[in-house]
Amino acid sequence: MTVNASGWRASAPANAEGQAQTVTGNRALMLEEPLLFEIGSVDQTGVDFDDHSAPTQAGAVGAELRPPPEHRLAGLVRNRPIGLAGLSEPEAVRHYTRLSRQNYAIDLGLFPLGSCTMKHNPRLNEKVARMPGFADVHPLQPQETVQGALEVIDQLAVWLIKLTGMHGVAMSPKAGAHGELCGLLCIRAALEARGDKREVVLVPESAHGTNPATAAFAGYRVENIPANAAGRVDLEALKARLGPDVAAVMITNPNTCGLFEPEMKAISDAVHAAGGLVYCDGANFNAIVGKVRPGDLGIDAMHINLHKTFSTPHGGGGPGSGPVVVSKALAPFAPLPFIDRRDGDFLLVEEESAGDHHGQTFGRMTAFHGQMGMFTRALAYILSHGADGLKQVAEDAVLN
Amino acid sequence: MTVNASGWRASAPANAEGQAQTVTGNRALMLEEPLLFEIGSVDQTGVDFDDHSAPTQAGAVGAELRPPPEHRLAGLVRNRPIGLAGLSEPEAVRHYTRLSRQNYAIDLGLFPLGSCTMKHNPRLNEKVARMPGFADVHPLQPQETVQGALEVIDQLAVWLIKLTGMHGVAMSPKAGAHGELCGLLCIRAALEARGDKREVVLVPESAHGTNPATAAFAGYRVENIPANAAGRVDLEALKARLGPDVAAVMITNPNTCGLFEPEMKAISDAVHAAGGLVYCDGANFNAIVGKVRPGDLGIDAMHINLHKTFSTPHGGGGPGSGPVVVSKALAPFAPLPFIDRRDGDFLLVEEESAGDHHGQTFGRMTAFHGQMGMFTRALAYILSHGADGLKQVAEDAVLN
Amino acid sequence: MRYLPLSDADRVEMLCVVGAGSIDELFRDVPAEARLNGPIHGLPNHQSELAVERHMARLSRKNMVAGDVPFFLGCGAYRHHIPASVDHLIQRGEYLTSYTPYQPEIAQGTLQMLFEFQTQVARLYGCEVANASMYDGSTAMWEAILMAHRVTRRNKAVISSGVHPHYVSVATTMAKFTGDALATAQPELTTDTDAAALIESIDGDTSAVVVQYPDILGRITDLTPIAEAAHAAGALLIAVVTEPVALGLIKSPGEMGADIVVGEGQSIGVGLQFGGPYVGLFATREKFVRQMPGRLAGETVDAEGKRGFVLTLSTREQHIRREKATSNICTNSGLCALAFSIHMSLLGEKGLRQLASLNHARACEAAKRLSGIPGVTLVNDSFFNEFTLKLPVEARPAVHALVEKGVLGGVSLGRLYPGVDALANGLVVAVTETVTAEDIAAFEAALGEVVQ
Amino acid sequence: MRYLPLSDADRVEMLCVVGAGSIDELFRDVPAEARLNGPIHGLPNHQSELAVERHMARLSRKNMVAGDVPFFLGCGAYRHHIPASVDHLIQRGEYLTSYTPYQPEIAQGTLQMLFEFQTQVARLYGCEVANASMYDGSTAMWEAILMAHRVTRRNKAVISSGVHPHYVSVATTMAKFTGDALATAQPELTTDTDAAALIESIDGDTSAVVVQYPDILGRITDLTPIAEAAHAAGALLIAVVTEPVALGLIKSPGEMGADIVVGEGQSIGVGLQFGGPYVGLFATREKFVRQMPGRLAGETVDAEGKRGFVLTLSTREQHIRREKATSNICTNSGLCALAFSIHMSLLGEKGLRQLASLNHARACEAAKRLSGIPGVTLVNDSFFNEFTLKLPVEARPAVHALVEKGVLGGVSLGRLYPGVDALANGLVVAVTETVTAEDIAAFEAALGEVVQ
Ligand SMILES: Cc1ncc(COP(=O)(O)O)c(C=O)c1O
Ligand SMILES: Cc1ncc(COP(=O)(O)O)c(C=O)c1O
Repeated sequence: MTVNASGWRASAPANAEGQAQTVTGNRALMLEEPLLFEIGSVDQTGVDFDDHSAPTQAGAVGAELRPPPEHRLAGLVRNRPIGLAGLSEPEAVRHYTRLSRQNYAIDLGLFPLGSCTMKHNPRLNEKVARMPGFADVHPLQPQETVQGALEVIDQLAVWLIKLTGMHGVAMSPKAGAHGELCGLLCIRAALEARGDKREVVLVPESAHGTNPATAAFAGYRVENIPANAAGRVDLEALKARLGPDVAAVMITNPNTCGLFEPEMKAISDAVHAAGGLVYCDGANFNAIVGKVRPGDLGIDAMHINLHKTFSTPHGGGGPGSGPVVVSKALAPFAPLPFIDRRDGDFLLVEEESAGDHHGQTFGRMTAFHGQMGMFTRALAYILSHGADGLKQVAEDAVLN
Repeated sequence: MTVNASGWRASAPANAEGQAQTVTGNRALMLEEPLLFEIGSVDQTGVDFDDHSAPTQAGAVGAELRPPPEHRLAGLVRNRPIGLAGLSEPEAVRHYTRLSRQNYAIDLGLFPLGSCTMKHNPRLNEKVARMPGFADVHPLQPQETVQGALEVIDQLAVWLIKLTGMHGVAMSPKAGAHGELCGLLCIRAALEARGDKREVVLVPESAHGTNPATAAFAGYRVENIPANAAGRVDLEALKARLGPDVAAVMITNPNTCGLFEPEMKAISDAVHAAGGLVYCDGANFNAIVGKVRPGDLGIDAMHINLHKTFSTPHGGGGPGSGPVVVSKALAPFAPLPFIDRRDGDFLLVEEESAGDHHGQTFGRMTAFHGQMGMFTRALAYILSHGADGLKQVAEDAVLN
Repeated sequence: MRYLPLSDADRVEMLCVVGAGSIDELFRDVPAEARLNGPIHGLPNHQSELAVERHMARLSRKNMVAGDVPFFLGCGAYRHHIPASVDHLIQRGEYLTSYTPYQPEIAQGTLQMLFEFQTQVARLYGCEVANASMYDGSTAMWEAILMAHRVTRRNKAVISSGVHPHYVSVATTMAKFTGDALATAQPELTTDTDAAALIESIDGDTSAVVVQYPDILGRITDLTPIAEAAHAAGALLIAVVTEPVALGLIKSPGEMGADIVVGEGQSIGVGLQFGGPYVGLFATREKFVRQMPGRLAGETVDAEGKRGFVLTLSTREQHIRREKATSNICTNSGLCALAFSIHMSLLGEKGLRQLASLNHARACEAAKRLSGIPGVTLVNDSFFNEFTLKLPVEARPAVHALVEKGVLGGVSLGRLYPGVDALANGLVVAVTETVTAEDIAAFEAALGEVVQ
Repeated sequence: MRYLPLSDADRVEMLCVVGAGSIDELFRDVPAEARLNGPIHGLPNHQSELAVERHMARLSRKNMVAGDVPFFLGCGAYRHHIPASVDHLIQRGEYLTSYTPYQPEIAQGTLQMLFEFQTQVARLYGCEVANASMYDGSTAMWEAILMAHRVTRRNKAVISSGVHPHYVSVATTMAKFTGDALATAQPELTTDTDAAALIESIDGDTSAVVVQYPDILGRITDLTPIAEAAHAAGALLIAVVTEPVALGLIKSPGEMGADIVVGEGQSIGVGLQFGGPYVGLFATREKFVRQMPGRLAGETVDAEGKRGFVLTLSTREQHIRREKATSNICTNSGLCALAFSIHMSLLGEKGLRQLASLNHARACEAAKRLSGIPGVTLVNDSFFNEFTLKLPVEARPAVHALVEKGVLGGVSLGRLYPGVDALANGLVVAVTETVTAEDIAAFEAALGEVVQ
């Protein structure tokens, strides 16, 4: 088996490590579709530009399809071929329609993997996300021109806070793993603010790979949390391990099998007693919405995968969105930007010094304000279900 | 083989005539999908209504989901079960997504049947047709509120007239066959207006079934046009048959094989000399757009299938749209409604007496003003291609 | 030219293959004098997608959008909320860009969908069989009259004054050419429909009685006595339904004895679109199926015992029977039928009944409020989601005055029946689930000012 | 509850099967004191689709839509025309609702698409390998700095003052925790970039030099000398591209010697969406591929000799390597990568070059017009579709004044660098193919008034 990661006809040799990969199971769904680069050509295009020499109605400003003779490109005009194949529109529609048919998807049936958290993606969400006031708004528009967008973020934030019983929420993380990072950085900032340099994060062996990877990304050393015979956290062993070097414990609750950690509150109490903080991986929050509030269990930070719990589409691997709810202790350290209200207006606070509530923010995690396109979808879903419906979803998830 | 036309589990017996039908060819594409009535139930629904007793933000006016106690239904409340199966939204999305995968379509590849006239359906058209100013406008709105819609019809009409070199166009016919009917009724009205009661329409044997069926629908007797050895119209034989009883001759040009009728002009002249009129089936107009104008060939009426020539989607059998271009002789007889301009405004003329140009209109063919949803698509397509592009389409069609 | 897969190089190559020197050689069948040389005067060349989108958006913005204002128009086209999933699903390329299902092995999706659609229509209408759709309600009605002609071998139909005047126009236009005799009349602004007069007018030459239910003024009448009278005279009862949602709340015409039920399906799944494309519904008794126009999808079992679907009884159709076909219809409203069917599956019986109840409740509320305006009276005793008001002034100018106040306030009978003085003050008002309490209040206020 | 396939009857049946008396028994692991009894205060119950759509539409209308006004914002997010077919195709359920392609046999569509996407990115950037996407340009840049740290085993990166300040913020935030040392600076309103100073600052401890191309002010600088200086010191050159369309007209960073090229892909196929989701692009040299973060789709041949695609080199990733992974990223920007890839296929090399030329021509036109306003000067000597003006007044209030005149007139450096007086009068203006001559004229007129 050869693996060629860089692209079509690159001269990369057979890749030794790639050989470890095998193509599993049956290929019944496979109808071979040629590669884009085999169908298309550099001379073909599916996009027209207005090249009429006379100005068109659309306001073309002249013959501008050749690099303008008096350009201002610092002498760096790209002359060598780029090698990008083009398709006419019908060819493109066919290529991507045919390719799509080699995927299995929720729209075709239940999912063999991750089915507990993969849910139907309502089409209303798609419609809402495409409303021009959400889809065609620039992140740096003056704030008076984006009050509706800020209100969406605020409304969603209120729901997330109330459903979790937490104190605040950071909306900018771009996916679950990014949310974990956000939570751990809040924890680290809070500990450092009190002059407490702890170095270890405890993670159960059964945790999703992002948990230990994130802890390392945040500059922590990772240690396993012992498990008991039932596969749950061994509270006594945990207590024995806790100490002044443990910054945080990461618990997935409900865990990947959908089971609730019955001793959660006792775990939190023990961690807090030892001066640490509790991070909860909320990827499976969907199974307890409306039934239990993490805020009642002593949790300090938890990310919520909007693409799992609140029905934004998985898209074959993203985009996601991972808002992080935080306890009162962590709220001042939450990242920039965040939303405040002032005199009835919504205010996007982007500067470190500004804002009353997050004076000690650990900083910025992403260029802009998070996954707006996911917020509109999640809010539409949450409003559709309402508090009663979300609880029903949790009950149905547990039933299944 | 049993055929059950009325629906699922109706007790209709095996249908003798149905047995003539066979399912042709391979069924490789078939993955069985249960019937809607096998998946759904009368208690399930995929639509929620606002039934909160407190008025909602959406302005619900109270608990109104049971037939209101003091209703005004003339005592005719429907009590017996209707038998309509319902699906939740995820079930519906799955059912119709799975079903769709049992179709072949242009988006998947070239079409084995009708490929000469089946063309790519640009997605811009779909976007344009859904602009709220086109999609969400009622046909009986006051005319000052629909000037843009009338302008679309007018702009498309101008293109069709110029591309065909004809005098006028009737926009309301709903498909090709409806357009044929429109054309024949114009012809009949024109003949009757001069007191000429002709009874026969000549149709070649090779014509599409709608041609003779329409002639009969319009109250005519149908006779075949003789063909010569090459399968084209035998001009001499035709001349011999022409006479005072022949109202019209229907010619498909280009014909179903895409071939142009070389003697078209001579045919028209002969028919006119005998006092008849010439109907052209323009289903394959797409192959000569920009190369030949039917108006230069003596044609009196021709329908244009927007769903063939101008890229509106075929949709598995409709909806179509069949505007009919007419000669100067027929224009006064074209159907209601039609569009006039007055003082820079567009005017939809709906009344028989009104309007300067169509004083002798034969009447109304459909409840409203034609297939607006197809007009927007066709206009977007025509503007995208422009005169140069449409000519290129014709050339490419002939090349293929 | 983004829609054309051929490049210039491809074209040259293909010309070589067919042995032609230039593209014009391929048009050699076209006599030189008929050929266009050079561009057609006054037609612009191709434009970018961006430019076309801008152009169309500019035209679109010149229209007043129903959803942007308090909106009360009906009379054959109704504004209902369509679930977003409907439009999503009908845009799947496999539906949108598939051809007429003449080859069942590559069209099972469309055929099964049509089969399900037919079943839904038949059940909604209380009939035994339904076809795969007609152009719209008005052409369906004319086809029903022709079918009654074939079934009864009589050519005199009686059309109720309560039938939509545009539907009547279509029928009278067509009847001029087929020689059918139609008895028609104009409605009166009374509580009662013309049921009694209709029954009166049936005789031994009558092919069919045609009744709209609810009628153009929104009135609801029991069809049973009309059906009995028609049947007693050997005639058929044709019922016309322009608002299918009504049948979630009131008895179906089939239950009351209608022989053919036709109508407009637009309310379910299909947007207003300035009048089209819509979807004509057509259902009848099984015994008349061979006289039915249009396509019919049927269930079948193939040689291997697997269920499948085909177009059936095609010997009624033009592509087989040519001038002897039951109709000339070919392309119908396939994709709109799909939209109807998806929306109807989402509703299901439960949802349809709820939707109908909600419509009626809103309409009752609106009727009460609007008829409370001094000088305005409610014509109807019975109605579903549409009723007629008699204004103290002419309704046609009132409608324009309402537009000035930002309200699309119904359809004036002056527009539907131009020149008929007795109807000039009538305003037909439709109230669906999309109408809010605020909309009703705004309409009430505006109308109050306009009729002062 | 329209999204729930279970009916109440189903639920009772399922409870019986699992042998539970009530649903709460299934939550028995949850201690009683942690259970919520009763509804959460202040949260409304479910609503109809119609009500939710209305609610969201009302919020949407509170925003000023870029397409409705003359619009000139850039700085990391650009408004380009996206062909309608892109959005149509990414909404196919098979893409939209498919899971992470861990099971290649049911995800060949996604995997082949990612493979094609990677190839496009690699060629656009002039690199050998690209990954399957990152969250956005800013996180991609930080990942590149970390990767340079791993490759060079050094932890001192030098970031050009021309890098987007939000990208720099992300890096400085993260570096606080990882202990990386970042040298940063603020830009100056000069014709020249800081290339010379950067080269100066490289030393034997430098892991990477990070340069944006074109930079935050729109200036274009030759990367070759910087690459040479970095390589001479054993450091890597990381190039950051926020506007990929530029690479249709100017040399790729890879051609000029960049070792890692990262950037934002939003311009191609992805709408503005108030900042997200976007798509981070990441490409590098083949020899560094094992240090690359994120997913990688690779071509393979199965046992039967058929071509197929798989996620490859997963041993870099968190789900295999856990805390030793090259990154914690899991879910990335799959669907945005698809949109990028479809748009890029529609453009092809020809279309991309045309698009880039059109952007540059429009920007040249706008720069000429705007810098003709008295008191306004053009900072740039070189630019692609974005340039910086120096106004005679503070730019931040000027931008608000422009809004009053219905113009979204660029991004003020006052917003990007609050409190930095030397930059307060800077206004960054982006001009794409969506800007018309009328837009430029309107901006010119409005700005003229504002700076008076
Ligand atoms: C339990 C758990 N934690 C964390 C994650 C990471 O979330 P994301 O993929 O959105 O980064 C996932 C999802 O893959 C998960 O299942
Ligand atoms: C040659 C010809 N004439 C007429 C028609 C009828 O057009 P329509 O199906 O739109 O009624 C068709 C299409 O089926 C056709 O191919």
